[in-house]
Amino acid sequence: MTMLAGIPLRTAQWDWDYFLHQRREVLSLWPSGSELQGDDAIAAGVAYHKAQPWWKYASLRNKRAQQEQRIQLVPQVGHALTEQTIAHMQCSEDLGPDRWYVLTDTYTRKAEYAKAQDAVERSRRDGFSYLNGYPLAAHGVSGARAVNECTRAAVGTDNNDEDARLPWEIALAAGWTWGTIKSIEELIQHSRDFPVDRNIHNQQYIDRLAAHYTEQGVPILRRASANLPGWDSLGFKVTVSLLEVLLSAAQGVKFIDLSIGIGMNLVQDVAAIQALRALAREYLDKLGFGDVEIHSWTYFFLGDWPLQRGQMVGQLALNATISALAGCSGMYIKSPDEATTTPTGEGFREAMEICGQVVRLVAGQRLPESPELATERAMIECEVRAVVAKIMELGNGDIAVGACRGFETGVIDTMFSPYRFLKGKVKVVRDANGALRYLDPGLTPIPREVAEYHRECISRREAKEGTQAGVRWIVREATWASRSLRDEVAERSY
Amino acid sequence: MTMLAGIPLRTAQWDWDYFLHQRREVLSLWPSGSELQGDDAIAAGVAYHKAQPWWKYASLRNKRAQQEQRIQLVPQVGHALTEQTIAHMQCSEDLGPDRWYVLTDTYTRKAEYAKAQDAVERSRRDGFSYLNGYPLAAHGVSGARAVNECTRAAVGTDNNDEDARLPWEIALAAGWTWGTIKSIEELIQHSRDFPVDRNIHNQQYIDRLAAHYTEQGVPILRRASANLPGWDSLGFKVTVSLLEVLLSAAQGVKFIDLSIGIGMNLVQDVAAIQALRALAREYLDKLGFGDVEIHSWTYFFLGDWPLQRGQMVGQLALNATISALAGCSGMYIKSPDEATTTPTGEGFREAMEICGQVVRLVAGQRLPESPELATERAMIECEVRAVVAKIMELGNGDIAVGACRGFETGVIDTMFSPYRFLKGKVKVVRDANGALRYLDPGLTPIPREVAEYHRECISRREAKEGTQAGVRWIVREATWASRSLRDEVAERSY
Amino acid sequence: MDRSSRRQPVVVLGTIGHDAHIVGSSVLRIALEEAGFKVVFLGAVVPAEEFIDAARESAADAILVSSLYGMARIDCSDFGAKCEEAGLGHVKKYLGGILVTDPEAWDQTEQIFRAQGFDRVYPPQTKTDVAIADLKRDLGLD
Amino acid sequence: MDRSSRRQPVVVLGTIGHDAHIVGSSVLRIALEEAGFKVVFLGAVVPAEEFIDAARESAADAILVSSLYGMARIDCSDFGAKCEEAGLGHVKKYLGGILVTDPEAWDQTEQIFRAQGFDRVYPPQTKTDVAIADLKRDLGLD
Ligand code: B12
Ligand code: B12
Repeated sequence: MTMLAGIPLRTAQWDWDYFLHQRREVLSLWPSGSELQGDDAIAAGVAYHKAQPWWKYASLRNKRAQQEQRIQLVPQVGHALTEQTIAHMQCSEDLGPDRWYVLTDTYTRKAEYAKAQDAVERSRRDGFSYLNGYPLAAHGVSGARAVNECTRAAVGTDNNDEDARLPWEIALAAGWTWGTIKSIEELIQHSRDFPVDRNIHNQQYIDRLAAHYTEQGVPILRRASANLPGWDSLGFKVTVSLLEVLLSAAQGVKFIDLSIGIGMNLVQDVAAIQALRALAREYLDKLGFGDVEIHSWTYFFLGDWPLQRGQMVGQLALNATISALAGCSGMYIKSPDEATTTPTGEGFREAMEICGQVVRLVAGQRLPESPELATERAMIECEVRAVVAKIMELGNGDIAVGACRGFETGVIDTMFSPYRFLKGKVKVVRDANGALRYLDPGLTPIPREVAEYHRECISRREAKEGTQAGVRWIVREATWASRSLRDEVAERSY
Repeated sequence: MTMLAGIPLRTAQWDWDYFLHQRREVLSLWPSGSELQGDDAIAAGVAYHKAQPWWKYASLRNKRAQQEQRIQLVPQVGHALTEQTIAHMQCSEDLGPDRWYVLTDTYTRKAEYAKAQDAVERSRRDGFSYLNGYPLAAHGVSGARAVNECTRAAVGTDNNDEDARLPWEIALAAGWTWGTIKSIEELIQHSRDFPVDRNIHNQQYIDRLAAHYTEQGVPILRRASANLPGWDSLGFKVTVSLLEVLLSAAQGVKFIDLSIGIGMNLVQDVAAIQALRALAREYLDKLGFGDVEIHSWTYFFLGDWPLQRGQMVGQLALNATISALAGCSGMYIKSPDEATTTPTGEGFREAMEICGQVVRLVAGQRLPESPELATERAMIECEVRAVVAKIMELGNGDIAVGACRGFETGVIDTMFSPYRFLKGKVKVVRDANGALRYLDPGLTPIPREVAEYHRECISRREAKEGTQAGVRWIVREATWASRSLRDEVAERSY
Repeated sequence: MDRSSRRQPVVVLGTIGHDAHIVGSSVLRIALEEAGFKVVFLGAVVPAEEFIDAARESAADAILVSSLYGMARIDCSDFGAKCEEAGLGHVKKYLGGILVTDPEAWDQTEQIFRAQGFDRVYPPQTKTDVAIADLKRDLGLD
Repeated sequence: MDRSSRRQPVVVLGTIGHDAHIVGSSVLRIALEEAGFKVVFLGAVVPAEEFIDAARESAADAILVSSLYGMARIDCSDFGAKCEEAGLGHVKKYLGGILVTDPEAWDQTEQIFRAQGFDRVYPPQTKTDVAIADLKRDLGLD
């Protein structure tokens, strides 16, 4: 495969006819799509939606939670069978999750529907889930409606990777009201060699679809996530999320959640969340999308989680505390099973209690403004403005085109990615306070003052530890959070 | 009983002869004391101490942890039998607790040694612990040495209430290296009608004993705690801890831990810890105790803990996070059993993992200085200075005498106390951010600006909730933290 | 006997033994008063005998004992028998707080204290409503 | 054959199937190289066939497969048989990562993957030292 498939991209709302043309093809990818052929199917979907109460809508829950100053919690689910998935969800229903985050399985994410179907049958036979998510296309609208109707929460999906167009058609037709749409993040995280332009094009399709429902009066919410791995720089995450926001707004999406995977340094995480919010608002307004409603969300640390249950739940609660102190609208939580198995319903029930308690106690508390926070935020803003400007420049003002060129030129880059077309020149380490810093920004256009600031922070740790930053640090930090306390004590000299 | 027993008090180091005179009486309170009669016994205790490695000393661990920027964790234990107590401690030994906090049982705390002995025998017979702590006097030096020798941690005791003189003699002779000494706090928390002057006098005995060991080269550490209930005002806690510090320094104690029971509002807790530290240093220096070494510690919330295990561990981790962000030297942790039973060894093992993980991840992070933090700290300092000045005035410059008069006049006062001689006119409620505020400062000499600030914060919550502050709030807040999430969701209208 | 002429029911309340935990009983006191009971509040650190004397003096309908600090087994031993002796056999006796020390099944804990003479024994964090509803039922007040 | 004349041991390493988790294998790669192995690193999202081809081409002594995303049961089915077919029966085959999906006893998980032809199967978060020590033992390098 090559990095570009040669698809002509443009960051502007698709013609409805162009969309419909693509749609016929998408719906024929798998039998469950065929039922949705024709404009009528969309109308039927819209009608189903309109019969739903307000609290099935993530967008409306956002507003309400803000009024109530309540922080929302979102557990996750996804097993091969609809029954398994529903059983998992029932475990937490009385704890009132605001949304259910239904992850699709990897086959579905790669549009390998036959394999997913196969695994569903094997799972049914063996009474076991052979899939790491819920195969939306395999179960079709009827399965997805059953999932939707088993809960008072707003049901949504995360199912990109490469092609999530069909699963989104099914989800929306089934009354699901929100989902994560990604392209840039997905390549960096999940792909080996899928073309960038094709991925962005697929994303535009979904955004256009969501916008169409919204135009019909159904307030579909799109989550613009940058839950990139926990070892990535916060500035990079903000850049990625911001690009997703702008691509999405261009397709007519009106309700967007900003979402940052936290790094577990309180000040830096809060700074990133604040910076993303300010930048998103500023760029949206500047580009004529003043009517887009945005909310700040977090995603729990996407790095190594410890095996020991006590350590695990401690880390969970810390993630909830940081998210709450950042004043976010809500958070995507993890379960105590994170490091050992596919999360269970019981695990998420416990996680709902853990995070629910933290959020309740921290309600109303915020990390106060301070010079440290202001510096951190300014550094992130400075970095993101520079990178986004470069991308705009590379695309002659078009973000989608610029993003493709960004991949080519190393302007978009990070470490630990399976994506072969990424330069992989960036190196990130933690400083003495646990904040993430560029040891090497590679070819990314990080402004000099930012690079120097990061370098200084790293030097302080070097001085403190008497070692030099390098690959050793990176390797050690890959298992920093998951390190067993017992081992650590055993190494103490007393 | 009356509030004063008529014991002549003076805040100055006791003559050694005066001490020895009291000592004969103390050691005859129970057979296990008789072995310690005579100066030789102290010398033998000192000799045992000197054979111990540095890490058995809480005072030296404080220094080392500070160098290593490691935050110390202290689990608790206390069952009727020595074997039960040791078995509990073994559960966490590989997780390297820095200290073991050995709580004595209530009979021992009230010097009712015969009853404690009786319960020990019943416990032995039934294989059950009939006591809520470890009966130090019943088990004597040999039992206490067995407890000391089963761990690498520094073993210490918390055993006041009314009279802890004998248990302290036993603990120090057995090589325990630290403990909590309290008088003012204890009356407010644990007594119905024990005379204030007698309690302070008993405290002075223990401080004098600890100072004597220290003079012999054994660096005994005294914890000056204000782990008053979680509903108390932070300013009040700082006042109480500060008074204990000064009483103790006067007896010649050289290593003092400041300890604040946190209220779970991040900014206010950090402010209290910082204020206490600054004030303790200032008053110690001013009064000629510049050589006293102090460290800041926290004690987990002493209010209601939830029954649900998930909520429970979330609250645990939050307490650890706040303590770590305050930059304390260490913390007294609670276990997931807190709300249901006497804590188990397994429970504390889990708590060590939970809090250990939080502390490890937060290491190096601090709540940055900010105007909010500065205001909160200034308010607490202002309050404490005013109250301490008033106490000094009441005592004609003598703290011990002033404290007695403080109880009489309502200068020392709080709500929810079993102590009959307290005025009980103070009312404390939480504001909209969960910070603790005086709704009514009673007769305490809270400066007007502090009272007004608190009142303003309360008004903001009144406005937000559309209710008026009063007894209803206090009642609701008594079970605020322990409220079940499930119940809360059930009350939601969606 | 109609409602209006019925005298106000009287309840003796406090925390037993050397137990200093006063928050729970203070909360309970307020709830009972709001529910129309006359409460003889003894506070905390109250010997068993003081409960009995107070109940006798006030002709109480019920004695509500709180215990949190883990020594209820000792503090409450023979509470029922002592009441009986004092002629208070007919008075309802409730016990609540945190009665479990070593982890054990609730049934077992409950049985131990029922054997000590309590009519009702409550698990940790029982809501005040529950106790009040029970009281009304047991005293035939509804 | 003395140590010095022995050729450098070769290991093929990567993350199998559609699995994108590359951090674990990257860490393992560095550790293996530091321990003196020649590593043919395939990265992540690597089909089973690619492991086999690479092992054949490099005359590898061992194949180290990483899988974290929960679909190892499918991705690794018949891995041993496929190797056998390709004439790689003698090559050591290790599997690690996060192989459990539904909670189950580790013995059971291990058995399932041993039946798929792996010589060693590792539980989550196995330290790189452990795998290297096993490799040295299995390849007779010590
Ligand atoms: C606050 C507190 C304290 C404060 C008490 C302040 C005060 N003066 O009241 C201080 C710090 C002084 C303290 C001291 C001690 N405490 Co304390 N304390 C607690 C804590 C954290 C909360 C208790 C509380 O006030 N809850 C809020 C109130 C509103 O709830 P409640 O009392 O349960 O009451 C509710 C219901 O249970 C019900 N209820 C209560 N009684 C009754 C009675 C009847 C008849 C009915 C119907 C209902 C009812 O009504 C309320 C309505 O919601 C608990 C642990 C927890 N639960 O979280 C430990 C706890 C009770 N303490 C404990 C212990 C051991 C002690 C000490 C010995 C020292 C120590 N280890 O800390 C001393 C004992 C002092 C003494 N002589 O009594 C243990 C008891 C262990 C056990 N039962 O096996 C506990 C459980 C903590 C633990 N797990 O170690 N403590
Ligand atoms: C980081 C992460 C991600 C990142 C990956 C970034 C990247 N490109 O590498 C992102 C966010 C992209 C991601 C995506 C997904 N993830 Co993920 N992810 C994780 C996480 C949090 C950490 C993994 C990690 O890197 N650990 C650090 C490294 C150093 O440790 P390690 O890989 O375990 O390796 C060590 C040892 O195991 C050993 N080892 C590893 N392999 C081998 C092989 C051999 C032979 C030997 C000897 C040793 C060995 O060596 C290392 C030395 O310490 C884990 C949960 C956890 N463990 O905390 C989930 C987890 C692996 N992810 C999971 C899932 C399901 C997914 C997704 C499907 C979506 C989702 N639900 O989040 C996608 C799948 C994408 C895809 N196509 O593969 C599940 C898998 C469930 C299961 N096994 O049943 C996990 C367990 C989380 C969970 N409980 O839900 N994930």
